[in-house]
Amino acid sequence: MGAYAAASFVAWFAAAGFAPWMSIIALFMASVAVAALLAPLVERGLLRVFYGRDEVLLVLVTYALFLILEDATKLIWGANPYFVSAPYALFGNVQVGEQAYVGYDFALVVVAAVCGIGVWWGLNRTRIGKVVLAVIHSAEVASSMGVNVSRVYTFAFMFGIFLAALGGALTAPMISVQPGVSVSVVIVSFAVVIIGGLGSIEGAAIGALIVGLARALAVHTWPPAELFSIYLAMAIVLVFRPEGLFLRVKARRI
Amino acid sequence: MKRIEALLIGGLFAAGSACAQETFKLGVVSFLSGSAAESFGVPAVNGAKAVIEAFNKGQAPAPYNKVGFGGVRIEPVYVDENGGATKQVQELRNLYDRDKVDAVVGYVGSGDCLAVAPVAEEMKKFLILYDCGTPRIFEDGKYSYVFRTASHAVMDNVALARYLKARSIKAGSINYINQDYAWGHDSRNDFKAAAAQLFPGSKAQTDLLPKFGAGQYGTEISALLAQPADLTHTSLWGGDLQAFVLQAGPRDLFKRTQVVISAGDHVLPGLGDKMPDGVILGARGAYGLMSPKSALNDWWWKLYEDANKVYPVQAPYRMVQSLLGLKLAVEKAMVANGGKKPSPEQLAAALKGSEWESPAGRIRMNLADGHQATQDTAIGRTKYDAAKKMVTLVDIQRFPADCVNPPPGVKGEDWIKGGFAGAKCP
Amino acid sequence: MKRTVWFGVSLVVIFLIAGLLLPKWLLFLCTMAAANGVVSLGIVLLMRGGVVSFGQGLVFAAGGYAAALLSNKLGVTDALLLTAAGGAAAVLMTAPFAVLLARYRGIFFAMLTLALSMVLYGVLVKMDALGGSDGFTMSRPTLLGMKIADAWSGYVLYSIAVVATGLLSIGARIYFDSSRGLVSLAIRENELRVEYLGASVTRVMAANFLLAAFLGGAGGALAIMALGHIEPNFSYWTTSGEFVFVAILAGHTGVLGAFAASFVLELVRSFSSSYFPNTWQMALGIFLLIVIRFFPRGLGSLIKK
Amino acid sequence: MSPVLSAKSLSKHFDGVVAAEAVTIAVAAGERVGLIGSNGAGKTTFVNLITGYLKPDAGAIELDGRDVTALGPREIERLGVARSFQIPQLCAEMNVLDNILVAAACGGEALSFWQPAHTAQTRERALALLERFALGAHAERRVAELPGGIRKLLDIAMSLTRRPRLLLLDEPTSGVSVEEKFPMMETVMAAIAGETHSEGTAVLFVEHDMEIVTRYASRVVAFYSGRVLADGAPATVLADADVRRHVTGGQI
Repeated sequence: MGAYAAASFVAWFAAAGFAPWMSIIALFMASVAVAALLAPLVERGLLRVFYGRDEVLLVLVTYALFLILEDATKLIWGANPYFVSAPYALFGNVQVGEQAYVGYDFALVVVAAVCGIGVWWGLNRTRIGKVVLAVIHSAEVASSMGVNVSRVYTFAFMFGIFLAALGGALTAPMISVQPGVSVSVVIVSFAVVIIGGLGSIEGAAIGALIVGLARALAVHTWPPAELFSIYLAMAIVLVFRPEGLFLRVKARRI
Repeated sequence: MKRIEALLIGGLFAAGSACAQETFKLGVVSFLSGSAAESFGVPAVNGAKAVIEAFNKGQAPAPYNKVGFGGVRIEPVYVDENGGATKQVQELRNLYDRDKVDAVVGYVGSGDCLAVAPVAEEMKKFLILYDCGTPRIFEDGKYSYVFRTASHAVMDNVALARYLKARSIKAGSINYINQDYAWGHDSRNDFKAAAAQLFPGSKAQTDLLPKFGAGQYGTEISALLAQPADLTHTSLWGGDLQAFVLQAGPRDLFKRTQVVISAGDHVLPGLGDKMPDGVILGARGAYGLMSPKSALNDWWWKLYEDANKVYPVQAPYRMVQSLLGLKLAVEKAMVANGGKKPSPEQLAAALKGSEWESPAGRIRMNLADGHQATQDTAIGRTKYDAAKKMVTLVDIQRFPADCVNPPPGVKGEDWIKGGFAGAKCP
Repeated sequence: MKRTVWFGVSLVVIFLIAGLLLPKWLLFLCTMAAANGVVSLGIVLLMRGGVVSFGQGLVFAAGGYAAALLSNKLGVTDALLLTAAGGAAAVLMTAPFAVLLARYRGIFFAMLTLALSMVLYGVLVKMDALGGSDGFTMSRPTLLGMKIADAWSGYVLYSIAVVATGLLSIGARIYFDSSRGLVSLAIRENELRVEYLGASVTRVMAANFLLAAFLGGAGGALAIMALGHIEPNFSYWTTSGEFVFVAILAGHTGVLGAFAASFVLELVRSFSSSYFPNTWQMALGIFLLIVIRFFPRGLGSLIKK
Repeated sequence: MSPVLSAKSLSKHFDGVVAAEAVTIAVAAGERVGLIGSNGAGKTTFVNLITGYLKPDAGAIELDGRDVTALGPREIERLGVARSFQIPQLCAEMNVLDNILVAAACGGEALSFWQPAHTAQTRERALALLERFALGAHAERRVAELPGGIRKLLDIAMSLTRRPRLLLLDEPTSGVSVEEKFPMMETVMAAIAGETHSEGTAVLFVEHDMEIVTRYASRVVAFYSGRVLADGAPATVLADADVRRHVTGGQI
């Protein structure tokens, strides 16, 4: 959804005659638009009913949402491909040894790092962050202390959607945006979160690195394994750390 | 024609469809969603819609000018091929049993083709595979109700190798990047075997197999640039090929190696100036910019372009050639049985071993005992025409069917390894 | 227990008779519903122990490929034998993980099973000997040595599926009512106490996993015999996702719920693709949401209430 | 006859906190031992060590003369040690009768794949046990709907299904109203008497309420910061100066 929105926003910006570098702003605005539109609709309308229920139900609900959004994007944007090439050429090329790289890839790494640190800082170092963490730990206690839990849920979900849409928007310039791009992301995001351990930002960062490196390693050393390198990495981590790498210690129950 | 459904608690039973007046119900199955929709599915279905409408109005040029099929109006039923072979087998049974279609034309994915062919055979219903390329359909099995009106994928890579040989392009070392599924493996093996025949001593270097629908090729491009070869062969197509070109272009991969694409014409309209010049590519037949000059082709080109505002590429071409073949077969069968709608057996007998003209040249059903078509093909080089703001194909070389297709009864791979025995080339 | 057996057998007989009246496409749809239903029954069995497998495609594919290879390569073509062989193959393939998986709970159990099924998917796509990503076709099975005539193939495959899933369902019902079944339910609610009461939670969960694997493998064999073609997609996460959906829809109380839910899903899938060719995924998605929203306890609870 | 339970200089430390230090206690069949001590004195730790939930840093545990220090909760339970929980650990969605049937099944030999859990025989034996705990009327009720006291009783009843040789009750009367305390203990002690082995089950119960301890314990062990402060007849231990200062705080 983020990628498609980015395609439209960059096109509108270009049509309105903005300078090419403005297309980066278009990407961010596209993500905000998706978050603002989609998040309240989905969270209030649907997910609210399932809070506190078995988490497997939530996985199924999001799977159903995935099916619906897949066709929704097709109805809105049609089946033909979109190219969002303006931002891609903005950062020129970089010669590293005899390999030529596109500046955009490095910019992407920087943006990812900034987002990661930003979210970490937001959660652990600001008042709102503390409130969100409190709600995650136990909603009842937080609400008894006067926290409007439902608004925190909506805000947290919207921010999550914004980051996901931003991911789509930033990838859009590198690929041809068309039906079917979304399938591969689902499993990779599962793998990253599970390897990293639920609810831990450092975990997600490390998880993403592991998944990325596993894939790259497979491509360079043993190409046939590329297909299931991610799942192998996920299985191996789960075998040794059943709760993922960074999960918080659980209190003893008796 | 109204369709009645009663939703019972126990299950949903569809009453038979009452048809007001005699129509030829035609099932059309192709990708309407998923990653193959944009490149193969939707363009082919748009082509089918345009042609069927023209048939029903009797506006097609002779010898296809009768209304519908032999006077009988065509009623198409469109089904989405996305969802895996299991779903396609169920959908095919529903088409034949529930929707009572007289014939089905469809299937792009080779997995789907392999799955549905035996089902049509078991149900003794008429099926035309219009697009999938795996040679295994008729090499591993024998069918009397199943036909394929497009040549299989062996010819694309053979023609590619012959084009390089004819232009004596250096092929001392070759890198490969193909999608990690049957189509990718077969194309890589065919080209490797052909290269071994035509360029003895050429060395295969990096051999990459990214996941189907990967979309992110940063790592692969770095691997290709780490050991640049004279030639880089790929059978990537659709969104994956577009992403690969978008990511490899700025990194000068196309300048440091001669990239060769076995089925790449369908991405040209979309990529436009982002497609580098000098890339050698095929289109699995003489399609689009490489199609031969003919009245039929001009009519088809205008019909498709008016309806869809983009010129037709390989997918709609393969759909139209299958519908033209079907039309002639139906009309031939109706002549034989006194004007009645032909049974699957009569249709099969009429199509078997037949030949007909199509916008992409002559289609001859001369392989696999008259069930597998062969056709001419062509290879060209990309050149961006700034004036017309579109990518054109130059230095086009045509290859007659007999030069690039194995003779009847010989498996594709054995034919290549056997040094193209019996190939008749100009 | 006698009552369960009699009830089950009479139900099978009723379905066999009903099969004679159904149109061919509905017959095939019921056969697939039965084959997929028994895989979901395996997940229901696991859900009674408090875990949900998101990788049941692993055993579904294992059973299917085993049956297909036995039939094509070794000439074993008897349908009932292949069904049992499919189940056994699935058990053999998952045996090494059973004890390991028995220690996982909640989303981590789901994810590990998902990861394992996707590893199998990757391996199957890779193995050209097994037809790679296109898979391969399987000749029609025989029944007790007799070849099945074309005209009757639909009905015979339907009855094989009904008889096989009938027997497996009776077995499942007996297992649910057994003391081990009751202890599984107890583990679902308080595994600490069960361990304290002297039962090995890990061994019970491992046994549950292997039983579910057998059901899944048998389902895979039945499906491939009806379809005639097998491909790595059997083990893809979307296939496993549908099995879980059917299990959730069925609820963990009844055995019949799994087959009713599977039948409903097959119906919706088949009609949504012919009525909404462009948006069948959305139709399926909306249907899933409605069911999860209004039948949280699943169809089984409806019947039980 | 060798003691049912003998703990030899058990010690357990949690990063600095001394949970148990050189604890040596022997319990014979038929004894009723009350474990008293302020919160964090090491009572529950001692129970968790005996049942194998925690492994001691040093020392050994013997049941009927057999060293069980290394065994887990399940193996120890099979040797005839059962425990109830301070917070009742029950299966809330199931009814009372099913909870007892689960306890009976878990303790049995091998769990059968096809023997039905509900047979005339198993139901009758379970109902008998419930009657002894005055829970017969609640047999079909869902545990989630039961009041605290009833849940406590059920928790203890479940630990008695296997006729254990050693029964550990973790604060049986905590969370139970003052009027119900004594009737409950009467029921529990009567039930234990009815269910016991030939020589009688040894019972260890952790308790804060000194009236309960004095009435039902034949012997009292007082804990303070992981050590055994005093071990003897209830009257002498409660009169001991250290015990009054650290444990009872001059309550009596």
